[in-house]
Amino acid sequence: MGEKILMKGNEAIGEAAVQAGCHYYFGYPITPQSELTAYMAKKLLKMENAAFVQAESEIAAINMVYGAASTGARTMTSSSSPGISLKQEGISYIACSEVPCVVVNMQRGGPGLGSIQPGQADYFQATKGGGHGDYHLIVLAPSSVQELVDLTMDAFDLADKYTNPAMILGDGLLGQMMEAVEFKKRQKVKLPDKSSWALTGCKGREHRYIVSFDLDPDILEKWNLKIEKKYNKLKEKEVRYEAINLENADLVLVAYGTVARIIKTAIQDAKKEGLNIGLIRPITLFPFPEKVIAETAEKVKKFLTVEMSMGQMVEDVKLAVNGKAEVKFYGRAGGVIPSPEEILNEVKKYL
Amino acid sequence: MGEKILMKGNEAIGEAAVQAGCHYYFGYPITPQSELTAYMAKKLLKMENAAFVQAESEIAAINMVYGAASTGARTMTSSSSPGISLKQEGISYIACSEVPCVVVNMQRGGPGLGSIQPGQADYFQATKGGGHGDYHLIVLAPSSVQELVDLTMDAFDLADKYTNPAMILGDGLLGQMMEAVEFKKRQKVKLPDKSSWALTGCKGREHRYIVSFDLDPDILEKWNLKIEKKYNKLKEKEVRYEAINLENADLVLVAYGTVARIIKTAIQDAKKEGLNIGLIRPITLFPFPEKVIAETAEKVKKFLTVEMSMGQMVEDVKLAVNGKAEVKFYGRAGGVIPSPEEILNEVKKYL
Amino acid sequence: MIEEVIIAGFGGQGLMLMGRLLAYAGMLEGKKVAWMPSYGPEMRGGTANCTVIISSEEIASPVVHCPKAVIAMNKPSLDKFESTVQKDGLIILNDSLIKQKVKRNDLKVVRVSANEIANKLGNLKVANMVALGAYVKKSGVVKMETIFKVLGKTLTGPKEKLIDINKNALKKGEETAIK
Amino acid sequence: MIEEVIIAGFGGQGLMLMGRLLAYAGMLEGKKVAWMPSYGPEMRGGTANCTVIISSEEIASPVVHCPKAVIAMNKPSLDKFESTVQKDGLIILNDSLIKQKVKRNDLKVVRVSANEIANKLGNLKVANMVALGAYVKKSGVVKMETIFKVLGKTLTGPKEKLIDINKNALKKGEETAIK
Amino acid sequence: MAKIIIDEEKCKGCELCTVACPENIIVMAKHFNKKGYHPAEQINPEKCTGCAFCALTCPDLAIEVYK
Amino acid sequence: MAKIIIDEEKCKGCELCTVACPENIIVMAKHFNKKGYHPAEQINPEKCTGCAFCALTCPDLAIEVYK
Amino acid sequence: MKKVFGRPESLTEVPFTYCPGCHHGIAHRLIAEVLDEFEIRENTIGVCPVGCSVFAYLFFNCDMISAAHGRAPATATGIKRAKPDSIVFAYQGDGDLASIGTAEIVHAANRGENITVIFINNAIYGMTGGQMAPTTLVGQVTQTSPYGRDPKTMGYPIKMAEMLSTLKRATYISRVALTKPAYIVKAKKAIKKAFQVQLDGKGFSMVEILSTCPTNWGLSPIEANKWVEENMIPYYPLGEFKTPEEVE
Amino acid sequence: MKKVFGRPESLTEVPFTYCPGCHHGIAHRLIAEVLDEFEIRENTIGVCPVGCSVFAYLFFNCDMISAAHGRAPATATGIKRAKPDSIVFAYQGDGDLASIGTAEIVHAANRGENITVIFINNAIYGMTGGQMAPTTLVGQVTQTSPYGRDPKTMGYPIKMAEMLSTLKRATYISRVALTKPAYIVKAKKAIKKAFQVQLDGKGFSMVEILSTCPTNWGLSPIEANKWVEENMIPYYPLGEFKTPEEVE
Ligand SMILES: Cc1ncc(C[n+]2csc(CCOP(=O)(O)OP(=O)(O)O)c2C)c(N)n1
Ligand SMILES: Cc1ncc(C[n+]2csc(CCOP(=O)(O)OP(=O)(O)O)c2C)c(N)n1
Ligand code: SF4
Ligand code: SF4
Ligand code: SF4
Ligand code: SF4
Ligand code: SF4
Ligand code: SF4
Ligand SMILES: [Mg+2]
Ligand SMILES: [Mg+2]
Repeated sequence: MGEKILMKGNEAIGEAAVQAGCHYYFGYPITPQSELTAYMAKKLLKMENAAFVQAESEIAAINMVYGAASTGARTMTSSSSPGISLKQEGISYIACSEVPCVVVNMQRGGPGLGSIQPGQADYFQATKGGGHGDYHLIVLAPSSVQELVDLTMDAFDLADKYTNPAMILGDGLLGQMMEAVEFKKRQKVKLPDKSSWALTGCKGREHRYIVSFDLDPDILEKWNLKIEKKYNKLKEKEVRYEAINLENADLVLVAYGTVARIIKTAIQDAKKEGLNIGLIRPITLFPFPEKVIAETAEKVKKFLTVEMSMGQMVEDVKLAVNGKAEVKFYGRAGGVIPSPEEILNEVKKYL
Repeated sequence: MGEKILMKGNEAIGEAAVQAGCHYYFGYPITPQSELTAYMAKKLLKMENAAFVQAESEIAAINMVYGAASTGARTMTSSSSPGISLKQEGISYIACSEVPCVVVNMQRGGPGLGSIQPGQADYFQATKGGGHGDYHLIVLAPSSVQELVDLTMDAFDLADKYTNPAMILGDGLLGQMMEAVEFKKRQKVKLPDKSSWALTGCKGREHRYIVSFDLDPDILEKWNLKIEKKYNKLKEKEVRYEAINLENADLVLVAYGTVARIIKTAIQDAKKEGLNIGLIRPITLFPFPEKVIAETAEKVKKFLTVEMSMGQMVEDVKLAVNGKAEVKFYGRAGGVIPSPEEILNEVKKYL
Repeated sequence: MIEEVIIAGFGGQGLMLMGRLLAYAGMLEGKKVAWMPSYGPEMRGGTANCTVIISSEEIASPVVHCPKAVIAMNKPSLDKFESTVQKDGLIILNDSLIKQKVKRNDLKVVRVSANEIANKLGNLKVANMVALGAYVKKSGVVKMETIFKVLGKTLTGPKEKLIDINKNALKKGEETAIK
Repeated sequence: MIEEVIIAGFGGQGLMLMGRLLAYAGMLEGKKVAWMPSYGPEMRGGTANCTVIISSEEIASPVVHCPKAVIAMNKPSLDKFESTVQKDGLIILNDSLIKQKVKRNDLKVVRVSANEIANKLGNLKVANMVALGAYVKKSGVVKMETIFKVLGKTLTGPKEKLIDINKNALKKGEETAIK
Repeated sequence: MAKIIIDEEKCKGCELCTVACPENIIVMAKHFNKKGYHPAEQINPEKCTGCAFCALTCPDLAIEVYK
Repeated sequence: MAKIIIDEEKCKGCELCTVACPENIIVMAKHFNKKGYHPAEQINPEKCTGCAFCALTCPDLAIEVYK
Repeated sequence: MKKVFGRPESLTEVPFTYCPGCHHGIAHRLIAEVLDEFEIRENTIGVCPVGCSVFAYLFFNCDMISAAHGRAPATATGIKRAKPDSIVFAYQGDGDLASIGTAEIVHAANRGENITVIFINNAIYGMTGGQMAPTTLVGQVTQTSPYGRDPKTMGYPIKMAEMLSTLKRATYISRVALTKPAYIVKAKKAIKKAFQVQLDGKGFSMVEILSTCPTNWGLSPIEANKWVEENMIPYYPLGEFKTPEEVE
Repeated sequence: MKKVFGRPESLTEVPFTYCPGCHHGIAHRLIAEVLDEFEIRENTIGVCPVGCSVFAYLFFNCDMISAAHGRAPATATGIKRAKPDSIVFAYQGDGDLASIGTAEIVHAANRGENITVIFINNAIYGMTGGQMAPTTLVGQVTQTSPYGRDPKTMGYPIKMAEMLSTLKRATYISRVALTKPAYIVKAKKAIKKAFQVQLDGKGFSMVEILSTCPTNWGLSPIEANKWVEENMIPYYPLGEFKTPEEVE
């Protein structure tokens, strides 16, 4: 390894997952992520102690993941917007049962069947819980093919560490584009051992079970409080973001994934015109980097959130800013990708 | 009509729907809303020009609704938390296609299979869009059996008026309890005629179609903008809430549905102790009554949001308050119902 | 005036019907009423209960943690609810199935041999009405006539022939409450 | 230095491969590269395109609205992209399928009879390499040798025998670019 | 010579064993168990063949058979 | 006496009609149509029987038949 | 001379977006001809699937709705229940009908919904670029069976016509092909019969059409036709599996 | 004297939560006895459904997981693929398996997943209080067929064993009843055969068990048994529909 190879985003996720020890994949084809499913087929179908199953549906896929992951195996499924909606019940079950796994959503334009062009309108679904009940996914938002690789590997570690499903929230553009990537050797992180909960057959111990319900609401409430603790720990320990010249910025842009990349061009162009624009790029969408935004809001009084949506993450930005600064929004919907020029024009409106 | 009858909440919804002209129901049983499905069976199976179908699943049910409602007929489906999660893809399709219909969610404790006791943890799913893409449901939150009746009828009118799916967000307690209700004569509201979009066969006109996608993102974006307009109009015209002694309240509670009822007892008890507590009870969760909350925040500096969840609506409260006042949260999860006493104790903590 | 009663026992003892008749009667007497069942598989075999609130004011919280009265149709119900009754409250208990004493001594207690009485009347199923009769009499929350009226409206068609035995059961319960 | 090129034509004209070879070559020459296809059913029959960015800096936005160069393999592509090319930019066009003139006069234009040349070489499929050869020569974005090296790494196994004809096609394209 | 033991508290009074027993020596008791059911009880045990039909049919494993 | 009309621009050059025609009088043209396909064209039309096999097989309704 | 073969009125003028030689186009034309012949175009509501035929609403000159992937039978059920007097058909691919939509097709058939389903079995997921379908043949190489479909882990190609024929209220079920004029004529007859069953209110009808996907099979249209005849038809026998006569 | 009949080790001490006379209890015991006899308890992972048997994880003394409604076959697939050396069974009701879970059971069977499914057909949705199941008999009154199941709008009771038997990789499929000792003995043989198929790695096996729901049928347990024999067995013939021999 170590040497650079040219890879499509979707395939890079697949290779990263396999290298992270994910040898069980259950999925159903959908544009713009099908190359990932195909890659896993190519890899896993000729591996020992591995399984690739093209499930009959996204629902079957997430419930296969539930089963496989319950044995302690690293397991993944992937889809795009409409397919992810179908997984919501299953995701709620898995989160409630505290079973670690990784779900990839390469978002496309929506709602409905939408378009197959890139989108970011599944933010609410991913971060607030598109499924029923109180739960959260660990949500990672890559913005380059290299980051797809690194964050996919991190996703498995985080899922295991917090026994919680993790989601890679990408988009069609990241999935379809090719960039040079490197599969770096990673130092082993110490992870909790799964033998305390995994279903392995009860030889030499009491039988155990993995369930997501209890008719006694008091017990179910205790579960909720237990899970809540994990989320607080995540907020405390695992927040990640990229910050670019926040010092005496005239305005700070907040954006994730593909849009953040486009914004970097806008920021360069702005510099040429003598404008000092900052960027906060959340890398973890849950936990959300609210602290850095709150702190920045003490100094910078103008925020502009840019998304490929009608305005979703902007609510978390506002919650973090909490009235201390002005928070504007600019979005493109339905699969349209904003250009650096239009973003820069938008910025100028508020300066 | 006009005379009072004793009715179970779930059955009251059914009777209200039938009286509102909803003669097409597609559903799948789930506790604690099964009485509604059963009621529709009893009524519709012996009506002319009506249909009751027990669908093979919640997914089939919502897609049957999509078909029936596309012909212009008033159509309803109902379920509870896990079943509603399964409907998310379909709901996103229907919202994108701008087809009016009513979806009932009698929430239970979650996540996962959860419990069958009442819950309010599907707020995010209902109001932010549990499905993929940018869309919203019109979300109504009744807090008595009588209101179940009135809001169910309103839901059909609002859905037709805005060609948008509407949701009744109740809970197991409201569905299971019996209260005296009255089916008031309602004056006819003027509603847009459906002949401009309904699928009725193309006799004497161009063929037409109902779809939820376009490969051209620019067109899809236009749809999104069109839908956005409706949402803004909803926010302007259709916000509903109940406000109780906000004048010089020491603290204002914000709660909806069942919890708001319980709070009324707490407020009475508080009065006895000389405490002046206010209540804002959102009746429309989308559109959310942000204006009244913002205005109240100018005067009252303490807010406490109470939910049967780990904290969901509280985010919308904070967004409305926007830093102008302190917003606390108290919640019970997993199907536990808070008592007036514990709520009052919580209130006292902040006085 | 506000009266709350929790009616508890085995599923199949006709608890829900007791509660519905009571709520219905309250409504006919122009009161605000709420009926709240416990629901779900717990009813399968195990114990079930329902809460009835009858009030002259709007009913705010339909959930009652400390009722004025409890009708305990079996032992587990007494064990579960005795402690929740308000001070100086009322307990109607079915001593056909409950042998032990009520521990609290602030409570008014009426012991009704509901099963035996019902058996004598020729139908074990009306044990619930015996207990209900005792409660209605002792609490005075609604008039017995109103309950009779409600019975008439509820037991219709094939069930009509059951009205008399139910009335008798209610009356017998009434009597035990007087003694 | 940053070079952006959009390669457009019919699906099936081997556009994606052209782009990939180019990006691969750029990478081997130590540049930052990004390759971005158009995707989806539009490729079915209709026109398709891909974008390649080769830069000495980090590549920020992978989306290019105004490229330095366009390789138009058919008429619809020219119609669609002519206007987007940067001022004084470059257009390579396949005049086997494009008869009309380029309207803008600020652009460098190279007309290549890709299909005819490919036919002469004995395989219509290498028309794409003819055009690529012309572009690589004219733009100088990467060395032709690097492209050759990449060909070797890409066409392996059964496809190996295709290397020569592809090289010849690239060379022929190079020549037309010189003229 | 065989015998059965019926666990009264496990019994739910479904009566299935009474019809399953070829010797008709299982009947329902008059009294209630803690769950509120009339439990099954065996009459003239000497007739018991230990065929275990009762136990086979018992949904709640309330019956053990000895031989 | 029959004839067919092939709409060049509708044709996608799939060649299915060429094998469907019992008279083998449909071939592919050398030139490209606007879509970039070699369209089908009829040779010695006098041989055409109007059997419409070509039209039946054409997935893109590029062929009309007259009789 | 008068036109003896032309474009049916039940098709719009919009050119198909299908690949050269793709059978979707032929199937569309046959349905349209049947709608014309029964003169029901103006009273018909069609349901298109998610798949290459997702654009069918642009092609059919009658009211149309585009269902969610696999749910066309449910959506068609809703339409038919709300407008029993209209003619309702669903058009589905094999991924749509035989994979994600299994529950919906089985139960629409079992309920005996009075609708007509046209089932395009091309042994592949066409729109998404050639993944394995439940109908993909043993050994067939696809994006998700890169070493060929292995029955040990992926099972055998599912025969939907046969499976659905076990359901009592499935009134008319047949399988046809489109690889030569004779087959095409038969196929049209079957489609006509299916709609006749619906017109007679006799319940559920389905025609499974063996189709080609030259693009994802990596074959020329002519080779693709040959592949259907040599590989698909032997495994998927043509003919009628259920006819109204058999149903009391 | 020694104990000739007692509680199998593969059941915990937790008393069943089922209604008096409910067959779920008998079915549980038979499975447990088979696990004991094969001595596979410690290597078995069971999947319980959503339904009255949702609590099965408390009753079976082996590792268990509670699947989402209808998805037990998918969850079982995941487990078996990740731990091929373990024994995996799914326990499902008729609403779970034959309605919402139709796609999952059909495709698990079609893939020939090497798992065993125990299918409790009691012609009703028990847990939710007695709604119509796909298996509810014609004319049967339920919460959602208050005037009796009408085949014209609700179709006929679906015969899953027969339908799944059309799938090649469904290796062992049989239907049994539990209304009398003789049947119960047969039922156990069938369950044992099904697990044997899995132990031999021969693919998918399923035993459909005709069961009672006295509570929602409104019958006494004894009447319920009679109802099964007089109404269900005539429509749902007992026997083996598919045996390993028939599969090459
Ligand atoms: C819920 C959902 N899952 C997956 C997809 C992606 N998808 C689009 S079409 C298709 C299958 C197409 O195959 P088929 O049904 O056989 O139709 P064909 O294109 O072969 O005619 C899939 C999986 C989707 N749009 N929605
Ligand atoms: C997604 C979802 N839908 C519906 C339900 C409600 N529900 C619980 S059990 C059940 C069906 C039970 O019937 P069956 O599968 O026949 O099992 P039985 O209780 O009869 O043994 C249903 C619909 C649920 N829990 N989850
Ligand atoms: S063992 Fe046989 S004989 Fe003895 S009680 Fe049981 S069934 Fe009757
Ligand atoms: S079968 Fe079992 S539960 Fe039923 S009565 Fe007999 S001993 Fe009791
Ligand atoms: S009509 Fe018949 S003969 Fe004429 S061209 Fe077509 S196929 Fe050939
Ligand atoms: S069949 Fe139609 S599309 Fe194909 S070549 Fe002939 S005319 Fe052209
Ligand atoms: S991909 Fe296949 S099925 Fe789709 S249009 Fe092209 S040939 Fe037809
Ligand atoms: S409801 Fe029916 S199935 Fe459920 S436990 Fe009771 S008897 Fe058994
Ligand atoms: Mg297909
Ligand atoms: Mg059942």
